[in-house]
Amino acid sequence: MPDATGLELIAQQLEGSTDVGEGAVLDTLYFRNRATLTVDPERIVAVLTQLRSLGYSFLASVHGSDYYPEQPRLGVHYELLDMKNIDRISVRVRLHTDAPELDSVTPQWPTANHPEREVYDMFGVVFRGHPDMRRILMPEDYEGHPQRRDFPIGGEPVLFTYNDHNHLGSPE
Amino acid sequence: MITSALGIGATVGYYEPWWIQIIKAIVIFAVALNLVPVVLLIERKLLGRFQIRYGPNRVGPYGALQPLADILKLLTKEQFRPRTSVGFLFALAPTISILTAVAAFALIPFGNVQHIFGTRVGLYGVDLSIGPLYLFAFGAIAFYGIMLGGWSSGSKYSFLGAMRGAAQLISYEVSQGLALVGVIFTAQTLSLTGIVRAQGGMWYFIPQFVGFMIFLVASFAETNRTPFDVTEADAELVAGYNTEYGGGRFASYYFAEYLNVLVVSGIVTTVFLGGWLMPFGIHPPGWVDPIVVLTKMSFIVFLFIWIRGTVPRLRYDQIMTLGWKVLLPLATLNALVTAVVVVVTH
Amino acid sequence: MEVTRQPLGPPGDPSRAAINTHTARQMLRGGEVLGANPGMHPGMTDEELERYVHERVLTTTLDKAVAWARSNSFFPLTFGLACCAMEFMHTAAARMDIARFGFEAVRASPRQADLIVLSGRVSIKMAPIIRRLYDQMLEPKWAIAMGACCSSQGVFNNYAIVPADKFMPIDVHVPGCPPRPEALMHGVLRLRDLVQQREQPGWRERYGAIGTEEVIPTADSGPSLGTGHRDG
Amino acid sequence: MSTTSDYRKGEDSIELTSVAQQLSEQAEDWGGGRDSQELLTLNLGPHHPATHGVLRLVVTLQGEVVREVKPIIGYVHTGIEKTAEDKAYWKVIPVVERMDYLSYYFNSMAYCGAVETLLEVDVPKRAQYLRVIHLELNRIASHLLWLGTGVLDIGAITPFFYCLRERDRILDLFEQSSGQRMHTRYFQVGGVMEDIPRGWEAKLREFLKVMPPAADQYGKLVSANEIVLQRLRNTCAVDAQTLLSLGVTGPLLRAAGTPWDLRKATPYSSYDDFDFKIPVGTVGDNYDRFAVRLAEIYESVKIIEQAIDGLPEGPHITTDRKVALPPRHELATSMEALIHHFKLVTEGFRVPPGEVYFPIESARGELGCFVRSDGSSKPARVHMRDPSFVNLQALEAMGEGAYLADLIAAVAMLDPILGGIDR
Amino acid sequence: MLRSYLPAIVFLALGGAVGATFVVLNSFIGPRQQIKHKQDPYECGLPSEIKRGMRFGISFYLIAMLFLLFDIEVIFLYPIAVELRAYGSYALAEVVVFILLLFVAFGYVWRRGALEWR
Repeated sequence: MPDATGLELIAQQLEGSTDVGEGAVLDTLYFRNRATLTVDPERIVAVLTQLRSLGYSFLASVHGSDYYPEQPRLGVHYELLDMKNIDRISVRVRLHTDAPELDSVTPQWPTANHPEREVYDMFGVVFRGHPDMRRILMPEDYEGHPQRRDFPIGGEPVLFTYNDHNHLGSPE
Repeated sequence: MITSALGIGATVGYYEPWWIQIIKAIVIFAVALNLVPVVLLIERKLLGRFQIRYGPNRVGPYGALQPLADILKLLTKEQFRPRTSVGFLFALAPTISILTAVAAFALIPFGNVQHIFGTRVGLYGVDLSIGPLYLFAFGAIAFYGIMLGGWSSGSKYSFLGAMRGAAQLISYEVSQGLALVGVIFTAQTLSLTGIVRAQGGMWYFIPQFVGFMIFLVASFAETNRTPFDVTEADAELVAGYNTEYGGGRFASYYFAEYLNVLVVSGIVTTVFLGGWLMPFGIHPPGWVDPIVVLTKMSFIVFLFIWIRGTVPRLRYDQIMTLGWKVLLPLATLNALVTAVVVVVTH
Repeated sequence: MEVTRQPLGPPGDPSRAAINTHTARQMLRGGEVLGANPGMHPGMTDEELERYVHERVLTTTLDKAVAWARSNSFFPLTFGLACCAMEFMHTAAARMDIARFGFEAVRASPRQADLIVLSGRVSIKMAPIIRRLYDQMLEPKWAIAMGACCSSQGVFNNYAIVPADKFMPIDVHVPGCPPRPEALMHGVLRLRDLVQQREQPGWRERYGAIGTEEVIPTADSGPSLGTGHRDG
Repeated sequence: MSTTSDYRKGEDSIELTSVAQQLSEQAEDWGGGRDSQELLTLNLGPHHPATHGVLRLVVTLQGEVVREVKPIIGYVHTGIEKTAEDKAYWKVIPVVERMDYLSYYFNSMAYCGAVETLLEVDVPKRAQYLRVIHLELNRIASHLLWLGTGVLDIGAITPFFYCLRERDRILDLFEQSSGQRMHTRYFQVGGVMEDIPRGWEAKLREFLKVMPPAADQYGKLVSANEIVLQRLRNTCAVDAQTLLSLGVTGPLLRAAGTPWDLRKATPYSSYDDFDFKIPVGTVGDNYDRFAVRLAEIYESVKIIEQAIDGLPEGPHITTDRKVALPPRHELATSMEALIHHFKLVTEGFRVPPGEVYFPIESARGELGCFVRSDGSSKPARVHMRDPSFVNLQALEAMGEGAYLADLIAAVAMLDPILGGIDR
Repeated sequence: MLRSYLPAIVFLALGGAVGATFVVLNSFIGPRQQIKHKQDPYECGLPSEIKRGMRFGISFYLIAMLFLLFDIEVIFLYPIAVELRAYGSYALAEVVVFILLLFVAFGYVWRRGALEWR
């Protein structure tokens, strides 16, 4: 893991590079040995590409999160891994729930294909430039994005309902 | 007994009175009908043993009624055909399968000609002067059972299974036929009883070992047994050509498969393992002959089950390559070498 | 203890079974019906006798044979959903060896299978597919809901999971998360008893809950075997 | 949705045609030319004997050759991550265990590790060793089932039963130590639920004696078989670079020659105390995948032997009473223990706010658990980066241009667990 | 002579009877149930878009042609095989020439890649 100082250095390096540009890194966070960069959603591809050139070439995971009372509500996390120096860094973007859109990193990292679809399915974040932006886990015609915190957990009362009208007192 | 009295070609034109022919046909057919459940049960028991478990042992004594329960259940299931099927062919195909298997069973000689009811009775369904050709003719028709069944089901898995089955069956039939040429060169007859008698000196599986192996391998392919069971490879094609078959029609495919195994074991016994002849020149009384034949057949059946419990299945292209690039040239060469040897030593 | 006698019901009454058997035997032998007391033992008319014999010979014997065959050779569908599928495999494996009872011929095609074991959780995406598979199985067919998830949703009572009872009839529920192989085996054997209509005093009788059984309507589905129907 | 007819409606709305149309349009592009055959779009799954659950593969076949394969998933989506948000931290453990239902110890390890990192709880050494023992037993159990079903998929029926024989022994060990065969809930935040019972160690040692010869037996049954070699060698090979870009980890990546293993790279739970090797393959074909996993069984046995030999004395769970339940006997004597117990059982412990991603090496690759806490006693987000989910994307690279039968073998050697994929 | 085929005919009749019984018996003693989706062809639990009738691939006809070629070889060899001893080296020479010719064709087919199964 980069330590707290290393994280700041990486942030400076990112800001300094021409591809990413000034103001891309919104926040750095070092918590429990985990380095997190919060970056501008518009420049996520540039940031990840830059980090890849710094050695963080393996995209381990892409997942979403809903920071419900806070704003912006939605977050997308990219877990990067440097297999040579055995180092991890986490990149996070925050998005508002009204029309959340983000550039897809699938063209650069083919591994992001399914995880991005999952984030879309569960949180409704649309990834621009994704080759196949469809629901992945829920049925195609499902409405809503279940992992958002304002989505009810659902569930049904437990019944053995096959012929409940016979003896459970329901109409018919 | 009579064996020595009759020359090799003497029985070819010989036939019994018509009523004996009908009676013996019915008797042999009844035997075949009863052997199938026995083989079914033996397979499940043996597979259980190979797989460190018991196999069926609760339905009836020692699980003996298990095949009966299976067949009765299948016959009392719902009649069904899918919407996309071709109804007539869908019903015809299993009938063809079972028909050809039964017809081929007629060829297996279970013993020498015996004196029963004061007349001479051959312990076989038919003894034809063109025995192997009859066998291959029905083998070729059996191909329709699989191909039509799979094609007329109107399901993709069935269709793929049918295509594989069709290609595989006709490919291996050639090798099967060529493997027998060597035997016929040596025996100089196409009558199966004649071939058995010609093995008085030595069973053909020693001089014709190559032919024996080719025939055995090709027979595995012809009966769609492991490792050649790509037509119903359940890992790929769900159930292959009989995916859409249920109930009695499925039972008839099932039945035909095991009957085919019996037929093939019978033919191998007859052609390569000396039929009803005992080794070391033992000449038992005539009524022992069928027992000898059945014992030898059970060895081959055991081999079938053993291999099913042991090896995985081949890939389609590997099967075709084996058939055309290995077995076919080998069988032809075997025939050629046998011909040369036969003529030179004559 | 005082013995009270009460008149028996008409000849159709199941409580008269022993009397009917005796009467019918006597009549078939051509003998006099013993003790033909109109109040106590109403005799049988010819039609009743005929029906009795018919039921005995055709319905009972044939049905019993068929039920025996069906219940002893379930071909389960190769079908695994989630965790329970592992225990389903263990049921077929060496230690439990469900093949002893003749249930080992696991068929991949629903046309050849008699029994679908819903081994695991059923998602809303999978439910229509399972229903279609169940529809595509040939009559008579049975279903076992294995595990908590597809019986009652278990711990996953949420937006994604439906209990199996909501979309298809289930014959036997096997509880557990996942159920042990023994439990599944017990479930299959209970299903066998159901098919053979071999009544066993279950918890319903013990707890006086008769009348809450699942009764599957047998409109035109042929012999109503394996429905678990009971006259009580 | 409550009645059958509603589900019926859902059934008719399944979009099959879109994929089929899409593929058939592409099919026309391939048309023409001497070798052109009719293309057949085939659904393997959701109900298919060889897809290890309810994976659906839309395969376009040209004769016997796979031209395109598209995995479609979600048929066993359980909403586990959503359910986890609804439960107290320590009640989440049994829920996440049911994700990848073959490697349940790994799931709970990843989750407990993440929560422990958030809480900054120290796990006692004995608990760490016990965890390692159970993790490696679970790895063996998982590989055994993979071996059995994988070989079943290429047509050998017998090894399946042999593998389950040994797997039953492992499940017996689990049952003895925790009371359940599967989903044992043995790992707790801060340690393990109970110390191992008396006699367990002897039973484990007996198993460790049995396992290597049994693995030899599988090796002989399978890899000494010419047909298996013909079926597996040089089929569906994918090189390491492609696999890395697809995010593939675990035995699949190691089979392609990259010795990446988190147990060595970032040791957790005292894995650095043990001496073991990472088996790697060379070309990354199906045979290498098979051989790597078989070799891992031996390595796991070695790790377990070292762990049981060096099992330190001490508590089996952290003594931090804010996190772990007090021992039973204290409840009768200590008021404080009673209060802790009451608080833990009713509300659970509170976790400082923050995010953490805790990766471990599961039987299939990197299993990462992302936990976000908002300071309450329920996690705000639990996400599992499941190796099967990511590895499945490599199937397209493996399957295209292969035979249908090889595709099935590739799925088997990929070893996807649908519970982990769909969660 | 033809009377020796009588048992074969009996066998065919019996086999046909058994086969027909198996095929039609379900209609009489099986239960009946008509569900819309039951009649669909099985497609792993999904609705199927199959139209009636599928065509065999072209490679299948190739196999059929090869089969004809070599099955004829078998048919020609059998009569010679029976009488090989009687005709001696003359028949042997014929057999050798015949098989060699076939091998030439076989080699040609192999070289042209007709035996590569895709």
